Amino acid sequence: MGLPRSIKNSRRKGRAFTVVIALLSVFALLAAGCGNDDDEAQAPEDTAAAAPEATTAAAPEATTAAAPEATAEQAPAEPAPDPREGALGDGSLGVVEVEEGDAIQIRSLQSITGDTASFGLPIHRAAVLAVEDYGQVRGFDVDLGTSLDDLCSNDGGQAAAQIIVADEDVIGVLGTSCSGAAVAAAPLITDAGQVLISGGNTSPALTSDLVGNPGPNFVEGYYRTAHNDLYQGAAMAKFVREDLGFSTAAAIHDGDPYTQGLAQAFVDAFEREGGNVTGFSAVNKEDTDMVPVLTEIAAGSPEALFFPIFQPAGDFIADQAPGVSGLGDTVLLAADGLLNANYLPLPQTEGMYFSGPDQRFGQNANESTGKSADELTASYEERYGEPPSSAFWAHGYDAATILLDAIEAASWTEDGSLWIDRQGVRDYLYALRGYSGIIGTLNCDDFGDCGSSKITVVQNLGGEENVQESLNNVVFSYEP
Amino acid sequence: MTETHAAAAIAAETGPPLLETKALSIDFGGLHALNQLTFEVREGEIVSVIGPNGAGKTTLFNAITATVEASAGDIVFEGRSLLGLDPNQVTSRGIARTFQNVRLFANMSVLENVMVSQHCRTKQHAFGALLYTKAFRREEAEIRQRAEKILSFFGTRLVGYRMDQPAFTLSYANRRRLEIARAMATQPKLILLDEPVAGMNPVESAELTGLVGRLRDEWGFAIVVIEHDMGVVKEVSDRVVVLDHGEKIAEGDYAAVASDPEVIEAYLGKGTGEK
Amino acid sequence: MVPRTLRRGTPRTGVDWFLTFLRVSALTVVALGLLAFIAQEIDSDNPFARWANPDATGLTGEQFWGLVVSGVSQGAMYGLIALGYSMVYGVLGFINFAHGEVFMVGAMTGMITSNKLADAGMWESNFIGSLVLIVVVSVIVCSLTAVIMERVAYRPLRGQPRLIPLITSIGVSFFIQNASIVLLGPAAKAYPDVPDWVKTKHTFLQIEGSRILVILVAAASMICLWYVVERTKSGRAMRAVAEDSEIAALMGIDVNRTIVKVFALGGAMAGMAGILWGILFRSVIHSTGFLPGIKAFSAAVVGGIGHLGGAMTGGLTIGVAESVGPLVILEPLGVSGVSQLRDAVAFAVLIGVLLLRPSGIFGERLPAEDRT
Amino acid sequence: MTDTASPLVPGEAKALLAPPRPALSHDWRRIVRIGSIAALGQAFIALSNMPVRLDERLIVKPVLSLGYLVLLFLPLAVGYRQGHQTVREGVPVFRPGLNEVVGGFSCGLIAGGGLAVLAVLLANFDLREPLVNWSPILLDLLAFGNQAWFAAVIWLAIGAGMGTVGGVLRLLGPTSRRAVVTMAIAVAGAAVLESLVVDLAEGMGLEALTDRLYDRRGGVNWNSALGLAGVCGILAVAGRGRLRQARSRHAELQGAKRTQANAGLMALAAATLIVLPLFAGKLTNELLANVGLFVLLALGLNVVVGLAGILDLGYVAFFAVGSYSTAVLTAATSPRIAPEMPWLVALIVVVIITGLAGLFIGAPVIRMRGDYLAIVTLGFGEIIRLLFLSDWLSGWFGGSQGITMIPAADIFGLTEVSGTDPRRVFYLVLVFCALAIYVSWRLERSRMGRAWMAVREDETVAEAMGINTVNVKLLAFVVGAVLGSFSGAIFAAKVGSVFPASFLILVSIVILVVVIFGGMGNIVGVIAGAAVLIGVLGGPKQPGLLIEFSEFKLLIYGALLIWMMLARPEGLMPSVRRTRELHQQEMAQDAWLRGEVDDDGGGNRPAGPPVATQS
Repeated sequence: MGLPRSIKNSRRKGRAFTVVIALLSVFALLAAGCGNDDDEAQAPEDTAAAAPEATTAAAPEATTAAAPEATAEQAPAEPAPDPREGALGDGSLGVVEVEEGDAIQIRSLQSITGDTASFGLPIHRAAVLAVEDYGQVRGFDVDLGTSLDDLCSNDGGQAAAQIIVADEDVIGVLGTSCSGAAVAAAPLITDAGQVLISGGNTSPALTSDLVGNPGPNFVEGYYRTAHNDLYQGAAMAKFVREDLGFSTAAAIHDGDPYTQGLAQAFVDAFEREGGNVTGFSAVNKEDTDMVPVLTEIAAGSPEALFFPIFQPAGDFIADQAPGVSGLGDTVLLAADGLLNANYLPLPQTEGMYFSGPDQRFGQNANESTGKSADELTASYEERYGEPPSSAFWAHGYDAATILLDAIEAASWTEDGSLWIDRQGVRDYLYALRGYSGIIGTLNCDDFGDCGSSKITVVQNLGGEENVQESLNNVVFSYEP
Repeated sequence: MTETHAAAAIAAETGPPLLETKALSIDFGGLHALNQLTFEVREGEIVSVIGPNGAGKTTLFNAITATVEASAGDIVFEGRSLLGLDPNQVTSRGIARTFQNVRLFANMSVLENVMVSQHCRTKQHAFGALLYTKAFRREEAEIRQRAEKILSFFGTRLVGYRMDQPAFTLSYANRRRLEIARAMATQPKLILLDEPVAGMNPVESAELTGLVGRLRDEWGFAIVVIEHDMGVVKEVSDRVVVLDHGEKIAEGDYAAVASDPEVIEAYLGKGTGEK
Repeated sequence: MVPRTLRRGTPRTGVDWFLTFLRVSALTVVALGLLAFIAQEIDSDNPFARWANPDATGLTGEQFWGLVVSGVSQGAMYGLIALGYSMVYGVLGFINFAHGEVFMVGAMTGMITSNKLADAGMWESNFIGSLVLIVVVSVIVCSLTAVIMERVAYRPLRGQPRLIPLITSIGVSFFIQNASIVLLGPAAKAYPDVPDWVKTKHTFLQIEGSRILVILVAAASMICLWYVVERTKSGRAMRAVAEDSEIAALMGIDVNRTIVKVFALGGAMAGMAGILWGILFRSVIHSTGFLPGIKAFSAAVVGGIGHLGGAMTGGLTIGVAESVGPLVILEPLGVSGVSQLRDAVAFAVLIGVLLLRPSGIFGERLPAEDRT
Repeated sequence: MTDTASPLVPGEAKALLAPPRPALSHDWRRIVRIGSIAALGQAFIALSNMPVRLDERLIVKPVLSLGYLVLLFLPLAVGYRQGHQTVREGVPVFRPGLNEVVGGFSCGLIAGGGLAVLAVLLANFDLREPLVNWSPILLDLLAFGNQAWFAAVIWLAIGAGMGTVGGVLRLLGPTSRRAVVTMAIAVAGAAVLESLVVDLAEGMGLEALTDRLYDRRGGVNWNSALGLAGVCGILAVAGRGRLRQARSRHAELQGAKRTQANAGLMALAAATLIVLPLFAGKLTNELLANVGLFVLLALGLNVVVGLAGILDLGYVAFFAVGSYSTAVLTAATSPRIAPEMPWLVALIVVVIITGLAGLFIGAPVIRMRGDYLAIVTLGFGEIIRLLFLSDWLSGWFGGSQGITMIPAADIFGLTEVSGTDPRRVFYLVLVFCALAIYVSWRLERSRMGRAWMAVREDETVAEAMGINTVNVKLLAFVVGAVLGSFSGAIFAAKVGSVFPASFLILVSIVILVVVIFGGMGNIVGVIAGAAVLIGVLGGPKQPGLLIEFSEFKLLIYGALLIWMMLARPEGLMPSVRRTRELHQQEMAQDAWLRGEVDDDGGGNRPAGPPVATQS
């Protein structure tokens, strides 16, 4: 009696829901299609509408966008002396207004949490110090905002970039720490007219192969103060082959795109130099017992072992290698990932060779802030209670100062507001030559490689007190 | 009772055995839980299995339903061996059981408990459900109808609002009933009831005893009952099998078994109170 | 519930066929790898040694021994951690996911204490004394951590469905790990340098002092634990609670107290393992506990959960397998970069053992209600 | 499942039976205990660097930053909490009075003492060696730029003050309390969700409103905070009870009406979801897309864990297989084979591949016991990641360099979905979520769904009732795998590259947390869980709304998970069935009290009003 009704009910309920779902799916598809069409259709109108406002500088809401034609047409019409005299840029990527009392917005996108924090955090901190040291740009404060995390991954980088580009006032982004994150973040950020300046990316794919071919992930508006991996792999190979005179070598990476790429670059270069690669293997970042991998390497009895990895795995390899039969006399080589004040004092690393960016900062000083390398190191330690745990922190400092210089060069004040030309920022950076930074002289090429391409190999003297001397104890330097 | 009883008994004597265990042995380590047990159940028959604690009654059920593996011997159901089947395959061959300590799907509703037990008699797979096909809807309706029919077998106790209540809210007696309903829902030919009236008061016990008879008469199941309550055994059984230490020590109708000296000895011990 | 015996006989369903196929192929791979390895060892130029991996070079005896020793010492630590998992599982019937973090806390405590001692100069002047001191501190801290964990997170959940405390323990694990990051920083932290006799290989069996120390201490801890569990009153109480906590309570055993003791003991073992870790690897990081924790649980399962000897055996099995397996089985089969796959090998051992023996090497000892 | 929990915890029984306490007697031990726990908590929070880090984020423009808010909250909470014992089951045991205020004051004082002591210690000792945040910056923050003694005094005062406020809050009537709480939450919420609100307001042309509400760079300004609080307070008072009425009216609905109401609600929610992105900017859409991806994953895992009761800790494996197979099939740069299929075609292949992967992983584990299954699936998840990462298979999957340059997903030539336009991604995710919801909803109410439930309840009995548990569980595994692969396929197209690092164990666990947090077995709950956790806190590799919390995300995840399990194990929005499992005892008692449980006479009681047992 109650039975048929309840069956009917349940069936009707099922139907109703099915229909709702079906409708939703169809509607969602349509909306996806139409919504975007609307978007594209509206975009030009928006800019067109915004353009006059922007140039007359009346409406406080109008922050971005000035079509090039518009500026071109109106510029001669203005009789008064052009306030943007000397400012770089043609407005093709839009102009950002910073109202009086507001701050210029830039962002930091580094790997500040998790396992890679020891790499990204110093770069972020250096950027914080740089912004503080730099002070105001044309009388306007600079706001680094909430620091974002690239999580050292493509998806993390993309999501964080999405957050950054949502704020249309942002001029430039300092980051990322990891090349993998830049692959996904750079297109978004540069699309929005912002620039991305990294202190930590080294992957050739992001810039060029150094002989004029852009890498697959190259985008305009991306710069870096870090060097290109290809230099480093070649430098180390040359050092091992020529200076140490070895003919066999092996390499270990830890599954990170960076370390794998560098190890591969080394191996390729070493074979080009006529050496024999006896082993190429990998560990996992969490591994502690390295005896198996070292045994695997030992089977080929290499004269040198290159492991361009990070801590803590690097500690264990250096510690356990001498104990593995067949590796007793093998020379250990590492790269910038381990070239830092946490690793060098470890007793097992004495005598090891490290390739990396030239860290003989010595008398170098940043021309924008006037701060010398020593002062910077001191203020870093004072502020954060530990020495920088990554070789690229100074690159982060210079990346920040060149961004601020670029903003200064591409901006002008008018009616109490500061106007920044996005294209001008890029123009400044692409034209950057002979800038003296903490890391040395910076020259930007057409693909955004700004860092000094000088790679040095240092030998660790050992001991906590000798860290600075070890960094300066250059035994080989390489400049293409 | 006597009329149908007698008729069934005659049928049982003459018909082919529905279930047959042939020299069935089960060892746990060195312990013989069942030893060379041979016994049979015929269609439409109600057989009681009795015996002191640890005699191997529940092990026999577990062996038939493939929850434990036979060490030797054979179990034949409708002429085919059950050895090597999974419990669910045994159930789909047509043997259903209840458990000594009632085991319901406590958080599913009463109705769902019965509906889910028709699983092996239904066919619709995931795609039917996803596409919401006609066949799927028809089958769902059938499942539900059958479930309600089975539940109404127990009078008003399990139907009405209670059908949609979770099984854990049921009283003890009703849980027992639901367990039987669930066994019925698998559409078996043979139902194994493990102490169906344990823990019940005399009124409930009497009622359930009647129910066992009706199960056979109205639904045509053959039934094997494990029971300690001799009153119930006397009431329902066509035949009684007595187990002790995994061996069959007596078989026959209630009167014969009850007076068998070996049975009395098994239950009461040889004077020294040994079990 | 009646024990469900493992069925012998032929596979019946598709899944059974597939499992048989998996078992056979796993054994085949292992056998082929071993054969190729042995062929290599006999003569690395013979065609059979080179059929899969033409570049393979055999191992010297010394290298092989090094692998075994490293596996055993790593495995001994897994075993010590696994004891905690196994005991808690035996008593409460859930995986205390956070137990690996207790181990990390032990290693961290050891790092902090030993660095303070090194600052005070005692580390160099009296190494053994300092070692005893940091072991004591770490064992106390770890037991406390484990007990607080039990009190705060698990006791209120007693009697809930098994999933609930398991998920809670995942939460505890996250919390402790990340508390370590925010309080102590994300970087790897080093132990002070140890005396030479710990670092260098001894002529005796060609083992480093630290590894000898690890194996000896692990064995000693194991014996102590065995004594406590099997021979003392508290141990009997533990076993009783593990068997059936309700009955044990009826017999006048204070179940809560016993469970606290179990956690404390497990924590102590983890603390011990933490120090050994510190001595062996001399570096610790917030994630130190996670993977070893998971592997230790795998070890407990492999050995047969609830079984003390099983935990240690399982630990050694996994430790040796992940150390030796890649080079002895995978490399001769032509897999490149085998060391990268060592965690995979460890988990494969777990899966393989459970495929062949579903209740672990020694069989499991479970609370009465879990034997379903 | 046996229930060992006694219906009444001994303590509770005592509290119920104990005579009411006189108005001014304090349970000092309780106050000290709660206060000291709070003090430790405060010190922990301070040393975790949370206040310093969150100080960047302003709540009320010149006055209050999120960093201080975090520190203020705990004394307030314990001040409120310490009076907890006086109310049982909504019935006050004695009339609250001065007692609460004094108790709150003392509790807060002790809690504040934690920071006071910390400040003094900070000034006098250097523990920076192990504790990295033991820094002058922290002292500066605590002391408001003054000396340490000032910090000690001020934090004692603040603690006591907040504690007193907490105590007073308890004295208020329910209406005014709700008003106060609503006001506080509204202001804090408005400030914390600023970026989202601004983003949405811009889309809807309401910039004028947000310009007024917010200061130009972060934080609600003072006036608007007051205004907002006022409006919300009035709303809370005016709307008192309305919501509950509506809810109970909904619960009372029967049969067809209820179905209609549900369908209406569903349509409303769906319409909102479809329309909202059109007005939202990139930020909101990115968040929505990320939440959607996790909803999709969580729905898949919900089939496995929530419906079939299989605790799969390696669910990320299917996400990985889905992503990687999409990458290999669509990307031109994939190493060995690059068929460059269109995304939709690839999706079909991906579904087949992941289904097979589900079978392959499922078959060996399906017969294992619950916890073994958990650890073995975890192992499988890790093995699969390691294989994708390995140099050995890098010829196929790119190893550590991953696969980049994955093209956008082409949908019937209508539109292309890639990460640069999160709105399209969201719509794509929405379609698949709808599909996943449909699948789990349909299956749950079918023969298979009932079989899953039975297996979850009691596997042995389920098998004895003729259910082939192996096949049924395998099906759940495969359905879960396929749903997970959708997410993977969208992920690959969205991010444009896949690296092994995106598929850590962590992801599995986060998905599990989402399912549990939201309410296992309940679709709406799972969606709510993903929205709250992924949307607000962020996913394993995705920032949420509270980007400031990213460093503390996993810490909060952990704490939240523990708290959730202790306080509300059935999750945010529990499924009826799950609640039953966890609260069988109480529900049975309630039913008994309502006369709905049959006594042992067997249904002789008159039938009570039917209970809503729809699930």
